[in-house]
Amino acid sequence: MKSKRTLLIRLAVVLVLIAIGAVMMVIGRGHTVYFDNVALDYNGTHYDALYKVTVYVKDKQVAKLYAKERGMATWIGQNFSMTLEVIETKGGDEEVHTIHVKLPYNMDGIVLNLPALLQGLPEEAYLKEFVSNVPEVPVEEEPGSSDEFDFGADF
Amino acid sequence: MKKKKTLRPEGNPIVRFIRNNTVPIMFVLICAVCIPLSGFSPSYLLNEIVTRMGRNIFLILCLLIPIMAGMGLNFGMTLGAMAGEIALIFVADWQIWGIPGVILAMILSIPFSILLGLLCGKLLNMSKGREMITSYIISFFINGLYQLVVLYMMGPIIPIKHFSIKLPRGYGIRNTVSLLNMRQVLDNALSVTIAGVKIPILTFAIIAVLCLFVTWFRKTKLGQDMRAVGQNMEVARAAGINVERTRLISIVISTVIAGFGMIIYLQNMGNLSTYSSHSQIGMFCIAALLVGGASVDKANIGNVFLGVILFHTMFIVAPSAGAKITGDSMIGEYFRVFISYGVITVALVMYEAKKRRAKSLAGHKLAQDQLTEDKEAAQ
Amino acid sequence: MKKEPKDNNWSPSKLNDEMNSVLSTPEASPLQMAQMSPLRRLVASFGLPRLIITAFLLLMFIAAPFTGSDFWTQVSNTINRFSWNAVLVLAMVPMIHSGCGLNFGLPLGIISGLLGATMAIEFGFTGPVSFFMAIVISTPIAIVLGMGYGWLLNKIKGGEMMIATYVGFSSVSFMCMMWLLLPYKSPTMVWGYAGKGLRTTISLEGFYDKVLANFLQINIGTLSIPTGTILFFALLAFLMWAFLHTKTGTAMTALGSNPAFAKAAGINIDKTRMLSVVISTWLAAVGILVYQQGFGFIQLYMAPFYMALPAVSAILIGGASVNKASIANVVIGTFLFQGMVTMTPTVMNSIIQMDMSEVIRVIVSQGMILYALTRKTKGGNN
Amino acid sequence: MRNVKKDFYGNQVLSDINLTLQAGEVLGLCGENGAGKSTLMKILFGMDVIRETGGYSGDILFNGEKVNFASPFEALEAGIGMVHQEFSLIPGFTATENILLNREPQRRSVLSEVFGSRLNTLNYKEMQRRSAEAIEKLGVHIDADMVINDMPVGHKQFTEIARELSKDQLKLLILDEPTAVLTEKEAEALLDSIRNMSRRGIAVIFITHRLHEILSVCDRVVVMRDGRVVRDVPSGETNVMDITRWMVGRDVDAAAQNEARDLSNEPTILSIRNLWVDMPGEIVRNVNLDVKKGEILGIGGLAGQGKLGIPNGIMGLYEAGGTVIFDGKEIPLNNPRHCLEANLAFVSEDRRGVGLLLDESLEWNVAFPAMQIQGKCLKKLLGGLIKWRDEKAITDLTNKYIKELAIKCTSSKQKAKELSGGNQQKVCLAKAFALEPKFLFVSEPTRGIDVGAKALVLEALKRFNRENGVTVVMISSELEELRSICDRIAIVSGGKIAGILPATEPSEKFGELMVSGVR
Repeated sequence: MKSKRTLLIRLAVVLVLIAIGAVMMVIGRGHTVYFDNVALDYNGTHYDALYKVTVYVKDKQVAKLYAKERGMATWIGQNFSMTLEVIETKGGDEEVHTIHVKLPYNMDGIVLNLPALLQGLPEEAYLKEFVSNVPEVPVEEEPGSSDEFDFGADF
Repeated sequence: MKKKKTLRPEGNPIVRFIRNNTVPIMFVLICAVCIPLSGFSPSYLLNEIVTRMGRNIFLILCLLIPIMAGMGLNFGMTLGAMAGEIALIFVADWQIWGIPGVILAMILSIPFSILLGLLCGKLLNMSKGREMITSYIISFFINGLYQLVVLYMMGPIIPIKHFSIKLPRGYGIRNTVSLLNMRQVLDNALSVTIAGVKIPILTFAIIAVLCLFVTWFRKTKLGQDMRAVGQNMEVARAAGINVERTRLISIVISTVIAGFGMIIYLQNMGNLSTYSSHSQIGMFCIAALLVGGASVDKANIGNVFLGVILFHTMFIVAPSAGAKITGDSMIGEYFRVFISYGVITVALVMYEAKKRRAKSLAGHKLAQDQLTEDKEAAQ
Repeated sequence: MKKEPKDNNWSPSKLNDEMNSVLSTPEASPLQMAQMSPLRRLVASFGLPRLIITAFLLLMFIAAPFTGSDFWTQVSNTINRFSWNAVLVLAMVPMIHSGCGLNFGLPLGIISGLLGATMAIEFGFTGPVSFFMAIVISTPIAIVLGMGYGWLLNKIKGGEMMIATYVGFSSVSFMCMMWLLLPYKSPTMVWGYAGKGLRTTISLEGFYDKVLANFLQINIGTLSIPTGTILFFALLAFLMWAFLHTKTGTAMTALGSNPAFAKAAGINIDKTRMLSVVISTWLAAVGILVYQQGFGFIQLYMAPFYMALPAVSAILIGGASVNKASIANVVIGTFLFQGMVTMTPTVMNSIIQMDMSEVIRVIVSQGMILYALTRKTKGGNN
Repeated sequence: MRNVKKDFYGNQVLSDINLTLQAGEVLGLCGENGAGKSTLMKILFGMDVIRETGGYSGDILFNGEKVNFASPFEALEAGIGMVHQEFSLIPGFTATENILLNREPQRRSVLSEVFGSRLNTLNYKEMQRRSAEAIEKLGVHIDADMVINDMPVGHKQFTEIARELSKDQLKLLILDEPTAVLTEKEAEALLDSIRNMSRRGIAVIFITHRLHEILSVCDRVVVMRDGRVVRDVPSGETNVMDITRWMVGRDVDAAAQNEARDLSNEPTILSIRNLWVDMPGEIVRNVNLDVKKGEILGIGGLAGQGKLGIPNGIMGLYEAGGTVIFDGKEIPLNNPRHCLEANLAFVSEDRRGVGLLLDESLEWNVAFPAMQIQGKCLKKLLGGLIKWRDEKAITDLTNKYIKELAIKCTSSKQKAKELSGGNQQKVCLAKAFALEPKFLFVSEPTRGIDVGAKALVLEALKRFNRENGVTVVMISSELEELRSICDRIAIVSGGKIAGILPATEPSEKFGELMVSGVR
């Protein structure tokens, strides 16, 4: 009694679900983005740090960086955008830049170098993966408490 | 929808009202005593109850369908909870955050829930008449398998990348998987705060959708078949309804809903204690449902809402009320667990006793017929 | 006269009896048994899962020496754990016999044992006397709790197992409150700082720790056999075997096998079921005391919460069904179950470096109960 | 139906049945229980119980072509509806929902596209219309929205019939004793609805014991006895007396001629005053009966009229009320122990369910009651404190009865379930004899056992009565057997004693009593 039509529709629904899943995989991918206001040498030219940069992500102020400082923000999705209020040198006037960066899918933490970005240098200059150098403290708790009755589970 | 006319059996209504819902009345009394004692401010209490309603109602609703199909209280809902957890582990591993993460987890939990639901349904069909104890043991059995997979297979066999999830020894998942980047994401989406009480509109909307589905489901052919099978399997089979398949589908639906419910619950909690959060879920949900006045063979949406409110108020106020009375806060903790188990025991005993009482009524009627007959003969 | 749809008792069917007996043939009726090849007959009578577990255990025993763990210590560990749990598993027999099904309400008996033990220590008995006094004190408690529990089970014939589980759970959680409130003073048991309420684990040093195990203990090389505990279990098993041979014992077996037959033969069904529940509760009380003397500590609060399941799966592994159990089932079942529990960690670790013993134990024990529950039971109710 | 035959392992249940039925004709089918009526209907309806027990020979033609229904659903498709004796209704559903069970009109819903037709929503308005139409066809007013639980018994019956009528393709309706539950007024209403059914061209097979109903509504009457059609005659040419004679009258075979003794002057050993028993399907209402010492009293009557209720009620197996005085002492009811201690014994009709411990050895089955009630085969240990099972005594007792009743078994240790029906019945007898009772209730001793074993069982009963002077009350639906062994026979009908006659009376007399008070 299963007519071909219902089978077809069922297939279509499954495909739709998988498609939604895939889309969610893409737009849901979360990254932690770090931005360094630090001097940089690239292809022989030297770019020094900016005097002061205030960073707005989704028009919420996230960080105010002086030279050699690092800010951080979390971002869901691949195309990251932020606005920077940059004061190049002490006493200089403020310029506003909105920057769009394509975040690589498989990197959890991403470090952006602000001066390189402002100069419009290629990606390999302003972007590198964040490697957590903090040693992972192996906290050894006994995994898998199968039968114990966990009291504290506030419900 | 036509109104179902039912003759009220005799006996004055108040006594029958009390006899039918002794459990909810008992709870109202307990709460009435404990709330003033606990000294919580009303707004704190309201806030707590609303958040707990948001995270538990979806889970408790999954119990309605198996009750409708005559399978009793489905202790096997922990299977759905586990399916939800496995989906969340993958989503956390792939670092998918926010609402997309929740949606992906729900989609991902469907295949696991269906698989576990089929297994549980098959086993319950093999142990007709003892569904509840069997579903209870199945939840332990699958818990063993779940641990086998999560504690040993994840890592070497099933690729898990993210360091924050994997145990340092290379295989198995940590005891707690943080879902911080997903925490309260559904609740905060369209949340409105009235007089200090945060009301998660989106979550309640999702719950409303499920309530609609359940009421609508009762009116479908499958819903009607389930009600028929629930009341009398032999007659349903004689009418040509495929009894085994109907019961199986009711368990699968319940497990899938339990999977979604668990994801909503964990999203609200913000972290996933991999090995223990699902073990008590079944018991607390069933206790809440029974507190709402449901019984082993009859439950509706009203019972769910009333049950959540009453049960959780008791759950919040008991520890501090206990501390006030006896000076030891542990008493309150034990008290609320005792009440939850006590409620289920009372409900189960009343259900079985009621089943036996119906049988003895016929005898009395016969005796009365006899008396009337003798009187007529005597005139 | 038209009647309600056919309920469980037999109604005069128009087709004759001959036809009914044909339809309800037992699982492997004797005629089928005869045609099967000897091996198949062994499997059918021994039960497939029990065969798998025995093979699994034998494999472990063979593998033990290669994994560097001394064979004899493994054997003595198994025997030791066997002696701890045997009486708890024996406690399952009376209720299965009388048709009340698997006693998931074991914690109720365990609680009366704990009360007896704590009171014995409170009254200052020490050494072997405290073990004896613990049994004496817990007996009246076990009888009273058993009667209440039996009365409740008689009210709900047919739905026993589910309600037994929750009676067990609610009584355990109730006792958690009581452990804090009951006026215990003895320093060894009470919390250090608060001076009130009992500690979660109480050491039995100076009390009845190993009192049975050391009695006539046999030590050959690394093999040590706690003969005292085994003799104690043998005594209780003998008493149970003897009871089943008395008049009331026979009545109980008949009740379990066919309640309608027993009722027609004039057996007072409720009284016999009540008796079986009281015996089972009393045996559970003694069983927990035997367990504690082997283990060395009294575990209070939530410890008895999950104690029913291992005992249930042990007797089922031994070959018992939901309405038939014998002393042999107890011995075989406990030995297989405890053997598996002791062997898997050591052997597993050395072979695949992963301690999966806990998980394997859960899967096998729950799987066993599931296997029993999904069998079609003949005669006695579920 | 052309020369249909059916047998169950040697018992010839139906032999050479020839039956024809025109569209719109109403056929009355009657006969004693065990005459094969229900088996014939189950064959027509394609019930799987027939296939499981070896199928049937001969062929059935349904409007012209030969059919062999593998299952009731095929019969339903072909247009045959059947209303069974037991209710098959969902208690919590309304009449409408029951009438259209599993045939509800549906509307497609968005989800049903995806998950298949089972998620269509029910079209309640259409259901209302269809059930109203079916009820109107029935001609009797029942409230379509009322839940079955709250309905009077008669309405439940009408709901079942309405359910069959709601199947448009219905051509033949089989009604199995439909009027048993109805009041006079309701029965009359049912007969009217049968008449307008036949006017609409639906053939009806009407099985009942109420002969006056057959005469008033049926066109033709078929009487069956011992699996054979004895009479097939238009209803106009016959009357109640003829039908009962055909139904019950057998050429009395001389061999079974018994010396029915007249024991009216013996003292009454057991007197029963306004006894009621709530046994499902065998309700007993207000029975008064006196049994003479040393006699063999037979209790006959049609199935479901309450004859089985009497012994089960007195022995306390089912809830009962009233006064029972045995040997001058009153026995409290609802407690089997008192009866057994006053040494009454009872051989139950439900051999496998109540009579035997199937998984235990013969020894247990025979010795158990004697051990429990009279403390036989028990050794006293420690001065009587412990009563120990004396295995040797049990084996001797069992072997004694194995020899006495010639029970075919390998040994006294053999499990009861491995014995044949006849031998199992002998074990039940042995169990009762072991109690050495003064009074013995025997219920349906010869049901379901082969002819050879029947004679042996009856012989054993008679010998037990004659030699040990034990009063025996035998309950059986086989009138011939009662007449061959009993001194007096009481007929139960409609839960009451319709009359008591000496066994030598002609069977028609008993037949009359049987159908007199049929409820």
